[in-house]
Amino acid sequence: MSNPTKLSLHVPAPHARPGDPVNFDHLVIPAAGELRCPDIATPESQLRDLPFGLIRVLDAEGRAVGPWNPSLDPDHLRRGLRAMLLTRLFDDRLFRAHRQGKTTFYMKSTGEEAIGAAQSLALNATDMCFPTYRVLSWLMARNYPLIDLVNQIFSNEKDPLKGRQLPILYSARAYGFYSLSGNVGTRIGHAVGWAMASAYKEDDKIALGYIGEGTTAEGDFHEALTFASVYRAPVILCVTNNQWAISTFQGIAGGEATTFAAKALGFGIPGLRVDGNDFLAVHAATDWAARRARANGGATLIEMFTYRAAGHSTSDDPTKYRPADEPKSWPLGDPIERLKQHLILIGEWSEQRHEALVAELTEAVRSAAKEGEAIGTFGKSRPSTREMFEGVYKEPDWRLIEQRRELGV
Amino acid sequence: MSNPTKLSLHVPAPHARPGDPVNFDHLVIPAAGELRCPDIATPESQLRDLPFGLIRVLDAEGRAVGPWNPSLDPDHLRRGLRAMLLTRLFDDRLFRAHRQGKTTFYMKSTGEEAIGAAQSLALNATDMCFPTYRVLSWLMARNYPLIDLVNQIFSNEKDPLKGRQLPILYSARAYGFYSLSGNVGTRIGHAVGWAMASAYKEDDKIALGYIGEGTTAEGDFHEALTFASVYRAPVILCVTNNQWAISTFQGIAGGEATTFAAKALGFGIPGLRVDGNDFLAVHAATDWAARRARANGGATLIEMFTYRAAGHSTSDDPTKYRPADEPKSWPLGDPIERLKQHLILIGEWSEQRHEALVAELTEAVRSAAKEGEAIGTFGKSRPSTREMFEGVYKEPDWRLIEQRRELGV
Amino acid sequence: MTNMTMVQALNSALDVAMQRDPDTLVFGQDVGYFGGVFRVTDKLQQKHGARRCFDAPIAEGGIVATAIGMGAYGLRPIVEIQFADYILPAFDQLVSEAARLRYRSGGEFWAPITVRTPYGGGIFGGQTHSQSPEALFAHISGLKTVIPSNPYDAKGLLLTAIEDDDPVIFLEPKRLYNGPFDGRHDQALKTWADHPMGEVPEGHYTVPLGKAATVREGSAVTVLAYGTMVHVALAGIEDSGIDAELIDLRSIVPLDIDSIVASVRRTGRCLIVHEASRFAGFGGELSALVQERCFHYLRSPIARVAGWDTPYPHAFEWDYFPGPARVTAALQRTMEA
Amino acid sequence: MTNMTMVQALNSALDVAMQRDPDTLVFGQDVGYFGGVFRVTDKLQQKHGARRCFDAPIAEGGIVATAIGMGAYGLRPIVEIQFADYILPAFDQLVSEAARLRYRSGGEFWAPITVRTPYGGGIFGGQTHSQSPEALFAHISGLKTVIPSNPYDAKGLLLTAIEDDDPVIFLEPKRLYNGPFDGRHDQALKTWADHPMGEVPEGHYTVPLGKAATVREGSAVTVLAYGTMVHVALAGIEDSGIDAELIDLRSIVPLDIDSIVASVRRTGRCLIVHEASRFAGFGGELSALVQERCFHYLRSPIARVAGWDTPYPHAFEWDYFPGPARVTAALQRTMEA
Ligand SMILES: Cc1ncc(C[n+]2csc(CCOP(=O)(O)OP(=O)(O)O)c2C)c(N)n1
Ligand SMILES: Cc1ncc(C[n+]2csc(CCOP(=O)(O)OP(=O)(O)O)c2C)c(N)n1
Ligand SMILES: [Mg+2]
Ligand SMILES: [Mg+2]
Repeated sequence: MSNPTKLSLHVPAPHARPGDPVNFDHLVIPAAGELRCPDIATPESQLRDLPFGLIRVLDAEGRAVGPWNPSLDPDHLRRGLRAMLLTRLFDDRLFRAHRQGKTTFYMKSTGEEAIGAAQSLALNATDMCFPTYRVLSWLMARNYPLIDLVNQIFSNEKDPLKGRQLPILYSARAYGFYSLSGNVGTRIGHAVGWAMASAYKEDDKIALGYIGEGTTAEGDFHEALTFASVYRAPVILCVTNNQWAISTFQGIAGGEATTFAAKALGFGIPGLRVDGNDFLAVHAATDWAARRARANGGATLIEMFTYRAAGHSTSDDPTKYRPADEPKSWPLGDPIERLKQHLILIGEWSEQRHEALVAELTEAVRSAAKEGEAIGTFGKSRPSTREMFEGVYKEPDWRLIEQRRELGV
Repeated sequence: MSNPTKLSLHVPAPHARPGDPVNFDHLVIPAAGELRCPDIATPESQLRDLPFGLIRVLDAEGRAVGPWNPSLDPDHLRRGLRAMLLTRLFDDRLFRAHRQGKTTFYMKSTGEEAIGAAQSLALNATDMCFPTYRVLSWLMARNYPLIDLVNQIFSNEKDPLKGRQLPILYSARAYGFYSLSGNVGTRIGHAVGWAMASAYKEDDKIALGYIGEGTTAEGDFHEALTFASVYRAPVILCVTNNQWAISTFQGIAGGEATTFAAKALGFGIPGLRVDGNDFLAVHAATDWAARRARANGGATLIEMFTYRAAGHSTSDDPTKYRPADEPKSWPLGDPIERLKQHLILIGEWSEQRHEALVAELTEAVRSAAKEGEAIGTFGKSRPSTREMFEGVYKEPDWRLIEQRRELGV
Repeated sequence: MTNMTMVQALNSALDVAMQRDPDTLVFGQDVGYFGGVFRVTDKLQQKHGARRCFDAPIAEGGIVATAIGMGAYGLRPIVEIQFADYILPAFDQLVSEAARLRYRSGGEFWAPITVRTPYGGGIFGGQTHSQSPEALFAHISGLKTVIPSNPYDAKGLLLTAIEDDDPVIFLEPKRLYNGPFDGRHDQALKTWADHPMGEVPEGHYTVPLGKAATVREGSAVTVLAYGTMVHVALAGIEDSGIDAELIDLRSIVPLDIDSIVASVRRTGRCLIVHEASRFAGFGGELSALVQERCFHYLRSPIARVAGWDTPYPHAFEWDYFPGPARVTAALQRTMEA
Repeated sequence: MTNMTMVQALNSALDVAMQRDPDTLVFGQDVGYFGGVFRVTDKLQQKHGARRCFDAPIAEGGIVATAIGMGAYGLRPIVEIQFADYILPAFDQLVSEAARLRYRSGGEFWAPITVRTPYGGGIFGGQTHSQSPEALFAHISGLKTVIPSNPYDAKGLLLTAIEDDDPVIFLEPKRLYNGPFDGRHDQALKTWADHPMGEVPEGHYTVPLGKAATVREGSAVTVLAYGTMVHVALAGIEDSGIDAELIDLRSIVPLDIDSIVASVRRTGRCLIVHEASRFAGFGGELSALVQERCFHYLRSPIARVAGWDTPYPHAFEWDYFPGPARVTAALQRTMEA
């Protein structure tokens, strides 16, 4: 067993770095409508090709084609478009607010708005999503008050999280949006537990857990999949593969070797791979998994194939590690443009109506921002310092009471 | 999206509990020689059927059949038989020693001896295995001195681990056997790191990491697979699926939903499923994965499909949770009997030679046990109490020096 | 009242909780059909069904994560970690999630979970079946940590922990499961049958968190202990002939600071006893608190008896384990100083 | 000698180590092409190649496990955990494996790894970019824990840590990366250019572990601090006008007990300052040690200034962060008592 070739350490590298021409040639993008849509009752053993395909409904012309076409009514689609646009405009405004020193931190979901929006509309009001920091559009689709977002981002007196949490790490129970935290990956197992609880109570609610493709490397993801598979939890586990984890490309998370949807194969649950910039495809795949879960068919893993068009956060400059024009070259386009094109094509939308909507939402964002600024931007206004000592436990013990006294608040 | 069926929580249960008739009907056991043996250079995308097959070489009559037949020379096979027998006899004797109060703890690998033995002989002296507590046969195949095992088990004055470690949690660097610990799963990532180091140094050594099927549920397993896949580490990751994790059947680890070999599919590495009670099949699969790794083909995951014939440990009584006659009903038989049958069939072994070997090894174990007892069984003899304070760091700091003084040793 | 071992008392607490509240459920490794490697969940699956008491995968982080999600939904999960040595894979879930959820969500979500786990030495369990991790949890704001020393408290404290709306780490001294143990390892095993705290009501009752118990009243020195060390300290006190007051903390978070301070101010001396390694152990915090609050009352240095700063060594169990002799010697030094 | 920020000094230490020893390599999240979110590994990949400095998956446990395996093979891996808040997923690997390997294997295997991670507050990082976990590591026998307070020490201590054959947790006070910070957050930012400890040799040198530095000599009271708090404590001392002696511990395991005891016996008073939550924090151990060894020299209670027992609250940064005013007030109380 002597060794002909010397061993060498393989370190994956992306196809293009700053200065290189953008290169997406390696991406295999099947045509819209190509992939089959099996019945939700199909056993996993007959679904093992799906993780290697790509569920796409909208073609290049904006036509909705193929077996996954959810044939949604136009109002529903317009709600989705509105949620995506609102997210985009809100992100741009609050990102600028950070540059103006009005908040300490911000993260955009630019380019990924279809995911949260379509899933929010595909699921029930009583279902619960366990978000990452990049699914603001879930809340937008459910009309979460903009002012509450702004107040949280400014950590001002009206901050619903009482100044305790970093900007954008929202919690909105009434909107089916679980508490965010700075740690990535640690809540994916909560989604599974929540879903198991719903099954335990013979309820009809299901859970949706999000995780970034980079974070799928965490053991939490594996343990969540294991519990979801073993106890057939009514949960949808969603990998948002936006190609990047800060400066690290998806190959370092395993994307060079196979798809993220293929992780489902190790747990005997269906794995769907979806064009995440295609509102209709995201909606259809989510609805398929939701119906399967509600029918006691258990968990589904969905890879949302998308692209992080903006920087990771306000602390990041993506031109340092990827070509500046990579975002606009993403072969699967922009989710807002694509849904808009479709609606216009089917005669349910127009450039004029679009401009009007942009104007309306821009104003809505502006006035929410202004209202928040009037209450106070970061540091200008904040909740009572007592809030620092509340909520550590249901009731504070002597340590917190003494310390609050020592601080004199 | 209203819910027709009420949700309900699924809790997997084994096919038979004490009092029930043994039931292995659900096991699909392909015939020996059936599964194809692809070239080691085959890309993973063309190997995705393998995790659902079963690599078997020895048929019911003891013939070696099919493309995986390693055609090993008889001396090699006899070495394997010897290592397995020695393991079996040593286990029986030292298990009894525990009943006699000569040690605090013991664990047998009865029924699983083929795995460590065949892999130890298939790999190079300079390769490193990262064992579980159930691969004693690895050391037996490399002629690790029995007396050192006995002394460690008795924690006596001559214990190579200086009384610091629980019985059977050996460490034997010179024999390619990494330090064991009571925690399960925590060393599988060390195997990957060790293999990456070998590749980093352009060395030719590879690593073998073991993990029980129950322990595959730990995040450590997923993280190890991720690193192994991303950096194409020259490592073989081996899941010993012996059907049980203490009282818990493999369904609770995900075995109800798919195979353990299928976990490889989520990482784009080959997944082989092997009859773990078939010495030839284990040897062949290990050799295949080793050659692939040494050729910079990266990691392979192997599921060793076997059965834990004994209790989990001296603290366990398996008749409390599974039918008492389940072990002897295991459809894939006993690894020692099967290799013996093969050797006799090919005219390289006989009942007489077998009896003589049993007698020789029984005596070897007896005299090693006696020698260890002469040095001292647990509590009767032990290393200097100073050893308690040594090896915490390379050099003790003032705390350990003061504490040793306080204890007066 | 019947006589129960600590295992039976804990089992009874789980059974009572499951009878009273359909939203309680129990899961962990080997806790289902088999009833747990220490038998604490014995027969719960038979009585309450596999839906309410089941085996979990070997994934401590996943067990706790799942429990947190169930808690967020509205259940009261009780999970078992087979040995406290194996709780570390769940440490991030306990610290970053269970402990923080209520605070960071502005009170929208919380984790009313109970994490039971056998801890401590004295059973020749070696490095990974003997450790005492309480100091790691005590440092984490948002967690409560409870450690009973007898069957009566074990049942009452566990019921309180289960009904508590905050996450509780419930450390069970495994050496006390089947009988009191005072560290005199060369003597015949004792049983709970002969111990007053082995008398346990069959039904529901609670013992509050944050209230210490005075096990022995005394005037010369205050001894602070919890878990197995309560019995060891008592033996050490007896051997010393010193009129020590022995306080069983029962929970270290919340801590009964008032009882501690009142006693030390009375005695003017203090000895802290724990099994965990000494350095940065919980004894450090206790010593600091006592010193800060009783400085002018102290007549001699606050002393600590604890495990050595080494891993838990298999063959040296009784050299590592802080037994009565070390307590006696420390008491004498404390009185002389 | 050139002037370096702490980031540059750490980067220089890594570069020097990689030049001197081909068996050293660096990996962690975003440390490769990008050079780390705090730029500590800047240009190392360009200089030494992707083989020796590369990005790692988002799996802290896997990063440490892989490093341990490499260490067992014979390399000296240096890994970065992006924030100390995210080291907990690796806690089990650090405690159950890295810290125990040498001991349990009878010296056959060991883990000569260095785990670098930015810790501490003062940057409005909120709950999960601000924590100080040193007490959790200090309790673990087998681990060493180092915390520099300036560029010169940072480079010398990091080189010592890398060359050390035991696992070292290297906590980098992120608030000091680009300039000293004394807690006076309303004042202009300072740079290392104006600080004597910003003068750093370009080449190889080491600063030993277990040797504290006396930052300020004084006779009235001994102040113990490390990391960012060294600068805060100094500011608090200046404001107080009290002639305090300030000791920078530099490493908490091994701990320079002799310097601590000698100073407190001279001053008769002691104040301990750390950023981490107070309860069961490392200050508890320091207080206990000083009390045990200096009891008869103490003229007032040993005091602690520390973070409150809450999660790290975003909007209340300067109410939580123990600033100079709290140090001054504590010093005054200590002198009056
Ligand atoms: C446990 C943990 N480790 C590391 C980090 C630092 N971190 C924050 S975001 C991020 C990248 C996450 O990438 P991905 O999962 O792909 O999500 P994306 O940002 O692309 O949506 C990292 C490494 C963290 N927050 N938590
Ligand atoms: C981290 C950790 N969790 C739990 C345990 C307790 N434990 C010891 S062995 C075992 C079962 C392991 O089963 P498996 O992985 O199938 O290995 P086998 O014993 O069957 O060879 C368990 C749960 C442990 N040792 N370590
Ligand atoms: Mg990403
Ligand atoms: Mg098993």
